Amino acid sequence: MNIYQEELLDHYENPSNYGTLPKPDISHEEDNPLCGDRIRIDLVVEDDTIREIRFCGHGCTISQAAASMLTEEIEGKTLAEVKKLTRDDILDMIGIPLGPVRVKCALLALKVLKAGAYGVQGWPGEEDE
Amino acid sequence: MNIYQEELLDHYENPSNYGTLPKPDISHEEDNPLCGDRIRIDLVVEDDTIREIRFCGHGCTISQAAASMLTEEIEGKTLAEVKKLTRDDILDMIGIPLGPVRVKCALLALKVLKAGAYGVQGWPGEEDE
Amino acid sequence: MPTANFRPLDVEAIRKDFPIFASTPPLAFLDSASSTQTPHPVVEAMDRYYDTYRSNIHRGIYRISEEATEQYERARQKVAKLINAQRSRQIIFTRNTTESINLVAYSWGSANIREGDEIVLTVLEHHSNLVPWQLLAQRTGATLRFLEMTDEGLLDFTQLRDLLTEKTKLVALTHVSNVLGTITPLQSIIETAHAAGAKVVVDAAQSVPHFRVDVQQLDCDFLAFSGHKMCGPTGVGVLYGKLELLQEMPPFLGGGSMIRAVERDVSTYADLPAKFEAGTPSIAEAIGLGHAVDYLTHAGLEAIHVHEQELLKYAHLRLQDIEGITLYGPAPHQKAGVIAFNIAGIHPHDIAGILDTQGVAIRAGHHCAQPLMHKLGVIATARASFYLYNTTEDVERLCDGLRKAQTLMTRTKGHEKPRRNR
Amino acid sequence: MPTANFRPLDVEAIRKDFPIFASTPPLAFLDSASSTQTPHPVVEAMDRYYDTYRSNIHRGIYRISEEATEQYERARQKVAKLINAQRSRQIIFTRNTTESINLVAYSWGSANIREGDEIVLTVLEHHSNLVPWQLLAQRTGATLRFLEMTDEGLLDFTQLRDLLTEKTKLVALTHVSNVLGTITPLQSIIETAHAAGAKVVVDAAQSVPHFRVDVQQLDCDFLAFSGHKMCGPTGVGVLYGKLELLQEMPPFLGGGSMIRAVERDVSTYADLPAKFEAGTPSIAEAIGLGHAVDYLTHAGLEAIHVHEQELLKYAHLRLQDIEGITLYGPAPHQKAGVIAFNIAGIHPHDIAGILDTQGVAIRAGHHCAQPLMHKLGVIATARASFYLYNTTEDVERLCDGLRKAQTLMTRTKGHEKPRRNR
Ligand SMILES: Cc1ncc(COP(=O)(O)O)c(C=O)c1O
Ligand SMILES: Cc1ncc(COP(=O)(O)O)c(C=O)c1O
Repeated sequence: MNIYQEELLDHYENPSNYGTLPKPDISHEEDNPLCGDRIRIDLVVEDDTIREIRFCGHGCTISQAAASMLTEEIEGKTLAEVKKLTRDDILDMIGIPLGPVRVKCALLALKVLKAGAYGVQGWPGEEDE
Repeated sequence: MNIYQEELLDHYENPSNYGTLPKPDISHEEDNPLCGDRIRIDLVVEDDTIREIRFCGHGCTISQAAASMLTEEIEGKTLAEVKKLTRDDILDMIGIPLGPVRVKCALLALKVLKAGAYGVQGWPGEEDE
Repeated sequence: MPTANFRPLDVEAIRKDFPIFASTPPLAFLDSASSTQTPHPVVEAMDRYYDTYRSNIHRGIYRISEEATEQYERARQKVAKLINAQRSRQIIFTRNTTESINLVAYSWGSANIREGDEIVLTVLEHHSNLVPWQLLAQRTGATLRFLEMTDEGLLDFTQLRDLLTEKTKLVALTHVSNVLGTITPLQSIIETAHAAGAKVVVDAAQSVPHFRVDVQQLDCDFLAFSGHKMCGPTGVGVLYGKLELLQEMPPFLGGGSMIRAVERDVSTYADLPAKFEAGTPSIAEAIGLGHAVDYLTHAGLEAIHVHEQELLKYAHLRLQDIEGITLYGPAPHQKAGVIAFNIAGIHPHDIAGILDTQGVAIRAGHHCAQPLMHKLGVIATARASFYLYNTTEDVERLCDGLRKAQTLMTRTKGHEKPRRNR
Repeated sequence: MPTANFRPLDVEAIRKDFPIFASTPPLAFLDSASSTQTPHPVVEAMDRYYDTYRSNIHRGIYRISEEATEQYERARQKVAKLINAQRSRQIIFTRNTTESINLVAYSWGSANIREGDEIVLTVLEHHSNLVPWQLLAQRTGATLRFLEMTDEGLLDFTQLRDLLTEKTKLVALTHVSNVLGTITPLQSIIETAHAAGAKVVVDAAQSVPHFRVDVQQLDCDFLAFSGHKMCGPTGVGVLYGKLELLQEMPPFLGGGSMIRAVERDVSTYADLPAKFEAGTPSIAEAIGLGHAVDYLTHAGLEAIHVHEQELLKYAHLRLQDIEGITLYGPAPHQKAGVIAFNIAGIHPHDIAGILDTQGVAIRAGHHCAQPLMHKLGVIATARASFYLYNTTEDVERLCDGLRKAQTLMTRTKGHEKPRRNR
């Protein structure tokens, strides 16, 4: 199986929800220190529910496609639901096996989203393994 | 061949020139940081020639016997001759093969003697290898 | 005697994993407290790395580098599990116990120790858990204080409360003395130290390899040990720390992998454990250590401890028969598998040298514990230490060798040669 | 072209020493700048240590420990000879280049750098030769200044005299850029720095493995490199220093083996090199490194250099044919065997990922040189690097893989899917 399969390339070339929001309730940005991939996520939240979402940034196919897929997934979800998302949920979305370095690319968007959802101070940090 | 051969044990049990001198011209003391063996050498020097010599200290057979042999060797020699003594001269006196740790024991007396003969400041230090 | 629910060691089978014991007669290796032998599966795991997936970790986007990264991180998980750390990111790979302790002294120490502060050590400490604190004290103006020991070689716990004041910021002590074998009452000391507001660094170089150590149960703040003393390779050690402490600490070594973003004048630092692992780490060695953990876990740390206890008791019994011997340290049940001793009239170096000719390897010297030597009033001792591969046969050969040394070294008693006397 | 009096490499024979190349098709390993493969004789030498004389060094009075000590010290002599150090005690074994540089920053730096002093670096530096100086500057109040590069990726030597003032205490620079391959004009820089009264630290991680480096000819004050980048094992690195400097420097890590005498509050320190090798060192690894030096010396460093130059020229030629490629850095004759590049429209991670599926291993990212990336105006690059075991076949496979990546990544151009556009 080739890791550059259609689905991923689609999201990479034509990302969903790409851009920024003028008045986000939550906005957070991080990069992957190993490679410099960067993602920012803006959210408009009403009644603890995500009403609008945009991401922007740069990086490889995996990091950008994962961000695109994630934004599709969580629109309309509550913050509580977002906090429950796990690394495996993302890897399932990606749908192809990834080595440890590319896993970090894949998880960058989730990391940004969670740090935003919890507030960076309250964030419990990446799960161990 | 057993390393605890007669000659060494003789010197260990009945060392030559053991003791101290009341008015040494040169007196120097050092220990082997690896094991705590310690040797002090006192010299009376006239016309650059060693007239009297004593050593004292504590340690294993090798370090103490080497000191005893060395004092026998250099009595009556000039300081210039002492400065020319090499590690191999000592190992020849000992006459049996030694591993690197015990070599340090064997050479302790020479180290003390040379540091004394050169004056500790002017001493060029142990030879490499 | 083994009564609990564990499998006793199959020492015969274990010895087959160590090629060094294949000669006849086999080497009686009684210096594991210095560095242990390394079993075949550990060496093989490292060879596999070198032969089939040799590469750097963390940044490689190719198969062998991903494999190396996975194996390296798996080793970290194994070590975390061994000492029951909550998170594997609390495990920092270093070179050895010494570097682990220096890391704490430089990073935590520089951030937390001020002039006038006190650091409490014990008289049992190895130089590696003493000199780093001396250097820290010199840098900061802090003072070192020492917990003494009783005549039996046990820590004088009663003194501890007097030593701990509001100035005490840190207690650094060994779990097991590498000379006397003394097992220190760590749990009570840590509780007492914490009650006084001090952090506790544990030198576990001689404990983690030999019995089960649980950092959560102990509640220690830092714990350090070495791979080469636990069937692992040289070149890798471990620092465990509490998560909040490690997170707050400033970096120690700067360089690749420990950064988040580098500008010309300032950098931000990576998350744990990367923050403390600057540069290319000991990759093969960490992988080897992971397999050593597997090896020890498979043999069973309870079984290893019981086996060592039996050897220790046996050795105490047999050694007491040797004329002129002094055994240092507490009774067998209060200590780990280490016996320091001296024999009247024979320098410990000579003991070791003669034993070597008999195929028996022991250590002689100050064992990097000079303050303890001063306390014992000796310059050096001989020391025999045990591990899972040792047998009562090794003990017998030690005793035979010691008798031989006595015969040799006393053969000329009374034949003084006046020629040498002045 | 090889004209001098040395034997050209027998690459076929060399490749047989590396089991990883035995598969078909063999791995095209183009990431040696990160970490090299390790030949069989080196792994074998370490196995021999583990299987036949596994023990600690320096203090053991038994045969296998003496053997380990001798082999460890012999490795030091081999390394000294390789770089033409006067004395083997000027060779300090560390974990890697990073630790070597940190040792200088902590020990020499703390003793010699004061508030207001200046440290000159270059824009080419690897984080390992930047972050330690940032940390030192933060501890002391010193300032970092940077030598820039020209558009061709060469150091702007004309700036140097302006940068050097009476405040300059140190110049720290790389011998070869790990990204651009640029070989810096070390000899002139060292002369100029010395004339200005500054000491010079050389990061030789990418030079010592690839061509002959002579510390006496260079007259550098310190020089650092890593075993794992020169056919050696992980876990061992080297610091060379001038004798007077090393002798005067205070200790860095405190612990066993680096002391002369330890009292409770103060210690005196051992002679070189022990003073800087606290604790049990990387014994197997140093021995392995000694054998790696033998291996490289036997192949011939001149021959290795010429071989890499040929590959480099060939690769430059072939890569220029790839559509949309940008090659960074100077012309082949001004650089070592490293090529950084980007391909328009494809993220370097994706390049590396696709090459991996073709059995070609390259690196992608910032290569621990973020200031240089900023200077180049990119976030990341792809990088291929060569060593003695690489062939023109590897270069061909790199080029084929890049073309494949282009086909894959551009296959949907013009098929925009409006569903995703908002
Ligand atoms: C130029 C340069 N300096 C320093 C280093 C750091 O080497 P190590 O990771 O072995 O400490 C590297 C390795 O990537 C390098 O290429
Ligand atoms: C109690 C204790 N602490 C620390 C050390 C130092 O360990 P290493 O040399 O592996 O750093 C030792 C090893 O001799 C030890 O026994």
